[in-house]
Amino acid sequence: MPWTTIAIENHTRKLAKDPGEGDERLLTYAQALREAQQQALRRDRRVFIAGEGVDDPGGIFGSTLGLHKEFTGRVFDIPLAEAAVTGIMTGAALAGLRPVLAHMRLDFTLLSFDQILNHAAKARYMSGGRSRVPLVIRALIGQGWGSAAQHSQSFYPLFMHMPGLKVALPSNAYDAKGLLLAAIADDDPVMFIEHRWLYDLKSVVPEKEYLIPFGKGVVRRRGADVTILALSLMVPEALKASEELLREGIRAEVIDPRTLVPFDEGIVLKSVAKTGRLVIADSSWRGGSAAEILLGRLCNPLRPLLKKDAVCVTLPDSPTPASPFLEKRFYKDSADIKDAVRKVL
Amino acid sequence: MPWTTIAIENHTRKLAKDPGEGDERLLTYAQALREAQQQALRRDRRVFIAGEGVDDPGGIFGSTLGLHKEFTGRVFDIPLAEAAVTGIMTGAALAGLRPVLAHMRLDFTLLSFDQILNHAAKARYMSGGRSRVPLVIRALIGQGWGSAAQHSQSFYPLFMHMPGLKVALPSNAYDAKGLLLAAIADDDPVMFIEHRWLYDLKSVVPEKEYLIPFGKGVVRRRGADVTILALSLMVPEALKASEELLREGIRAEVIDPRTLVPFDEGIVLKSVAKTGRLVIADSSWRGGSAAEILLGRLCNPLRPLLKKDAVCVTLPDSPTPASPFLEKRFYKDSADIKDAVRKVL
Amino acid sequence: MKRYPHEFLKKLYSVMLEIRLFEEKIISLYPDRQIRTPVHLCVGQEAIAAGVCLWLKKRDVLFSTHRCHGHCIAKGMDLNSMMAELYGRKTGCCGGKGGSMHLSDPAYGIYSTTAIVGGGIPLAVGAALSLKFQKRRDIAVVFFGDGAADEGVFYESLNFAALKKLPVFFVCENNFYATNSSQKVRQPLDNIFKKGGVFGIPGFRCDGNDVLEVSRHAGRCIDRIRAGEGPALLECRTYRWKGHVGPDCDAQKGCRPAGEVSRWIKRCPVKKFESFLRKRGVGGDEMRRIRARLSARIEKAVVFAKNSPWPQARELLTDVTGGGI
Amino acid sequence: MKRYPHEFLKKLYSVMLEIRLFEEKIISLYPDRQIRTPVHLCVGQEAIAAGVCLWLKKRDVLFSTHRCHGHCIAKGMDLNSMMAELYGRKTGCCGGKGGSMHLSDPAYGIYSTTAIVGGGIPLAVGAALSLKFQKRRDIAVVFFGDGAADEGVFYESLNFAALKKLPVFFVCENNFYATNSSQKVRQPLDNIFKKGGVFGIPGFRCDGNDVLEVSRHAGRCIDRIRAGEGPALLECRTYRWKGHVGPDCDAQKGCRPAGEVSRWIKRCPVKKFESFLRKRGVGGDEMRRIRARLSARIEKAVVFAKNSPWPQARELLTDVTGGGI
Ligand SMILES: Cc1ncc(C[n+]2csc(CCOP(=O)(O)OP(=O)(O)O)c2C)c(N)n1
Ligand SMILES: Cc1ncc(C[n+]2csc(CCOP(=O)(O)OP(=O)(O)O)c2C)c(N)n1
Ligand SMILES: [Mg+2]
Ligand SMILES: [Mg+2]
Repeated sequence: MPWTTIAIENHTRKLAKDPGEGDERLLTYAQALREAQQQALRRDRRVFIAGEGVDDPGGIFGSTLGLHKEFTGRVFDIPLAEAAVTGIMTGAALAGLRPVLAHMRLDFTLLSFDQILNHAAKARYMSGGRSRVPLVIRALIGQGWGSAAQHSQSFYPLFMHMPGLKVALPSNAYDAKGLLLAAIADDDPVMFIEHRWLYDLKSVVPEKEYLIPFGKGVVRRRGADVTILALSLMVPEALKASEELLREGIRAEVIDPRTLVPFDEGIVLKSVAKTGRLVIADSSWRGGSAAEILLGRLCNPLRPLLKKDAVCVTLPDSPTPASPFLEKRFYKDSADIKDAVRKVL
Repeated sequence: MPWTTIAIENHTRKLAKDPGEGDERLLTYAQALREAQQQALRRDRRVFIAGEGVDDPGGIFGSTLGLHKEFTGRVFDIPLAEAAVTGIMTGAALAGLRPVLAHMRLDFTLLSFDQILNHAAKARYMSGGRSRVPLVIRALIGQGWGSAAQHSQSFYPLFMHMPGLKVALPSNAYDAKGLLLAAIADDDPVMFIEHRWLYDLKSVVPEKEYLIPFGKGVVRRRGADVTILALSLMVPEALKASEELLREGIRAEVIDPRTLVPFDEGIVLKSVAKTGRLVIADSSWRGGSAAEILLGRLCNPLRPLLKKDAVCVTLPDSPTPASPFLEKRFYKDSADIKDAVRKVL
Repeated sequence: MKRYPHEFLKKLYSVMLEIRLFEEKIISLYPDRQIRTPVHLCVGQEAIAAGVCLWLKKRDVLFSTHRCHGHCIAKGMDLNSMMAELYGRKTGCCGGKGGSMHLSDPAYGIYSTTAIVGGGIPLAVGAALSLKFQKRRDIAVVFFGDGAADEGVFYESLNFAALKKLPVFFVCENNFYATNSSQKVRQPLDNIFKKGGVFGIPGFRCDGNDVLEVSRHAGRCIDRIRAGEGPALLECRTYRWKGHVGPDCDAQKGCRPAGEVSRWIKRCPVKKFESFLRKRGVGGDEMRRIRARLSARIEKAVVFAKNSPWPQARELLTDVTGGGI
Repeated sequence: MKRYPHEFLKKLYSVMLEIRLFEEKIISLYPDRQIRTPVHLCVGQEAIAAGVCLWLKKRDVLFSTHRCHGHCIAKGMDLNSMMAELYGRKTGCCGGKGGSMHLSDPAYGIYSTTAIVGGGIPLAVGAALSLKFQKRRDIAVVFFGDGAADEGVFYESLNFAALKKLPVFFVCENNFYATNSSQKVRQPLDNIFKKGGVFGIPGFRCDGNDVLEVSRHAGRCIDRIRAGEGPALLECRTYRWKGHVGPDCDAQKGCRPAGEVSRWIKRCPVKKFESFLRKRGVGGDEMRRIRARLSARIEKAVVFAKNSPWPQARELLTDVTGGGI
């Protein structure tokens, strides 16, 4: 298999090392995604990329820019038919290819939930393990500038209730590359959920190919006073918060699980065993949020560890409003995380 | 409005009174659903029922049987086009009607998630409250006899992450009628989730119309030793378990929240304050289950109340297998609930 | 030479121009960064909204898309409340919650405007079901782009509407692009107007930049629909002058073949109709008066919007649900 | 009078009869309650699977539906593993996890069988994309019912297949019902074979109870597709003798007009072909020999299934995912 020669990232080596440190090569999240796809396309003839706008002058906000020129016929635009196209990619995966399907907004994946949950996620099981769906569905979360209710949803918790599906949530350029390569190398369908506001953020990204294993979180910053479990865009917000808190003498430990399915429970428990305090920063709606799900899952092992009630920072239970005035109140950021930290101390 | 004259059930009066007791009229769950729809159709000209098979000799397992004869043109079959049909019902609701859309299986609603979450659930908010979607989507959970992966899903937790949507989960005939009438009377979209295995169970059902308010749970059986929070089919299983436990001297309190959105947190906390023990019996997949979500939500208030770790009885994280041998191991019942109770004692 | 009543022509002109001026006002204001919502402008496509909505009454129902400004204006919506919505204000038609892509006003039969491509089509069919159910003689109209003809709900909706003979008018604004994807890379044949044929829905095609042609076709279709003969489909061929979203043209970024935009600008629906009007004796003065009146009204809407209050913070959480029984 | 090779005719007959006997065996065994999976039998529809799959090679890809037994048999799948799957055994083609609605075997190009109406159609288009991508000369075939022609993915898939000129063959088994819903209450026109026309896909209609007619049409379509000329659509008109699900006929419950079933039983595809064969000199003895051979094979499959072990308990949780890198 063309994938077995890539090194799997040495998990422990990266601990406590912020992406962005060091004097190595810096790439944006968008560039890192692009590089991952370019390398996958080079490495494996079975890989192709389909999606509305993948070959246009925008190139999905730069993340597929120009790839159609290097890989003729393997990076192509599609009709606006999310349901069938997801089925088509699933069928192509069943019959031996490794498709990457890109959506400009996570919101549009709702049209394809039947193909995702009834088909892609179940085909392996229903066939008794004889068939596989090595499909990656990339989808961006939008935010701000009045994107409003249908262009800014971050309902990734829904994908946590779909056995057979894996879910990645890269929070920086380094992870974007390593997780995307791992997702493409994986034999199972992966929801790969990106955040538009991370696209321009840079971190150190090695040029070589590397795979970040699913289900292994990372400690982004070490600290002994409080654990912040942060997801997606909330990771940089949590890092910002923790820097500011440090000035107040509060040492926060920031944990990024990197994938939601599978989820690294151990890394959270280990941290809380030390800090005794937990904040979960998650930009999904409160009801049924990833925060609620994970807190429910960890509730029992956390009980003896927590010195104070855990606090969740999430979006309120409303569709996204358009007005900038309301939008500002809808979204959460480092200030909210700091408030939450103060509450748990 | 034609609905204001119906009595809202006196919540407290029903406490601790099992449906099924007394010498009043007994109906099956299917008959109760049918009666609710019949009364709604009589009461309100705006109500109509659409769904694959609503007017056939099966009548959705009896729940709509023959209604098309009494209400010509108001109970009708539809094309197999779940996405558009849900949109059509939403459009009809926006323009003044009160549709009830019936699905034989919850699994098929996945084809309409775009219309449910992007459209029906958001229309009120996006219009600044000027438009309404009084739509009820009935959907059955199937189980057993090798129904397998695509005809037995119970992914109701997904609907707990859709602001704008309400979710009812009736566990007996009495509730089926009162909740369905309340759902039809409601100005918001309601996912009304039924379980096929409840269809033939009987309980006392008053002939008169009555509305069960959303967000008010009920204590199905009183007990001081352990709280069992049970959902849908798990309610009768929990009642069975608690009867058997009583013989061992264990007095379980069984709580049925009746609706998942809104959810009655108070009734659970009040009970656990007394018992100090909690079992959640929920027939959705473990990862992202209603059990995990609710435990996460209640984690903090529960901490001082619980004497022992809570235990969740859920389905394992796999698609439903077809083989009867595997199916038996996949599903949970009163025996599993009893085991869970013993663990928390 | 067909005779048109003077008032008829002036009405058409006025609506079309109102849309143009409204969009141009947005273009001039957008750099101020006070309209903070993604605007999908319909400059170049105004004749369709004008030519179709001419035949609609206030009680008729209309569904639109992300590119909805023109349809809302043509249906008669209040400019003040539209502009205030773009500014995110309390006085906006959606109380500031909807923004540019979701302009709506139930008082004008615009219940909900969706930005999910194709999403409005079944909604319109459902509204038509409601109208028929209530034995009203009103109709539902839905505007959608060529992109929506890729989506399965379009076909499902055509099937249902034909099956139930519903009073719904499908109007496709084919501007040959969905974002930057040309129709050619999404559809094997260029024949959207025929897509209803296999369901028994009559289909027509017209020059969407010729307001008279649009209105002629739309008028005939709508008469048919009001008479209870079931749905009809009209494909109007047109072109969008601006980028998919935002006030700028995107052609120089390579999104569209060089020269295509300028070729279509030469076929400006407003200019084209103006020269027709001149031939029919509507004088330049009269046109200038109409323009001045519209400009003033739009200016007033901007002032209204800017002077309007923000929503209250607590409104973030209102209108999610209605509380229930 | 067209001449057919003797072997060709016997092959067709044998496959059709094998399907019939397989389904009849299930009918006789079902009351034992050991086949605990919902069976959607294709009795009465066998000619379609036989006539189409005659032209397929093992490497060709096939997608089916909840009513999949016939397609799997015609594609050559192993009867033992099919029967064992119905019995929920470890030796079943899906290890007991799939059951009757999801029979599949990648070795025969049947990767995944879905019971979601219409769901297999895009999967087949995707497989065809893969075949074209890999420059294989194989094709993908998808069987679906009239019900699937209600679904939007059908149209989206036709559009995509035509756009990319993919080697995919759409075969509709129109039995005029989806569960108990007649085609008439779901579709305004009875013209499924024409639905691809607006995408440029040639469509044909044939008597699905005449195996020679099916094979003639299918052969032509498949030749065309293999030659790289893009997709084709064939509507085969047929009828299901049994209820939507289960071994009984449901007509007496009022699901279908009185007399309709018996009228179609008179048009039995197997009997019809038998009398044709007799005229072509295939003797009664030869047919009886074929029948006996098939019956024995099916009997053997039942014994195999019943003697097969259950899956192991731990297998409940295997094959959910593959573990990953
Ligand atoms: C289901 C869905 N897919 C993708 C998008 C992203 N998107 C927004 S507008 C648009 C183009 C729509 O094209 P068309 O329907 O032709 O309308 P136009 O913008 O040309 O007026 C796309 C792809 C969306 N909003 N909804
Ligand atoms: C999307 C979806 N909707 C509804 C169902 C329930 N269902 C199972 S089979 C069937 C009928 C399908 O009819 P058709 O496609 O004509 O196939 P047939 O059963 O006649 O062979 C229905 C409605 C389903 N499985 N999937
Ligand atoms: Mg367009
Ligand atoms: Mg059928």
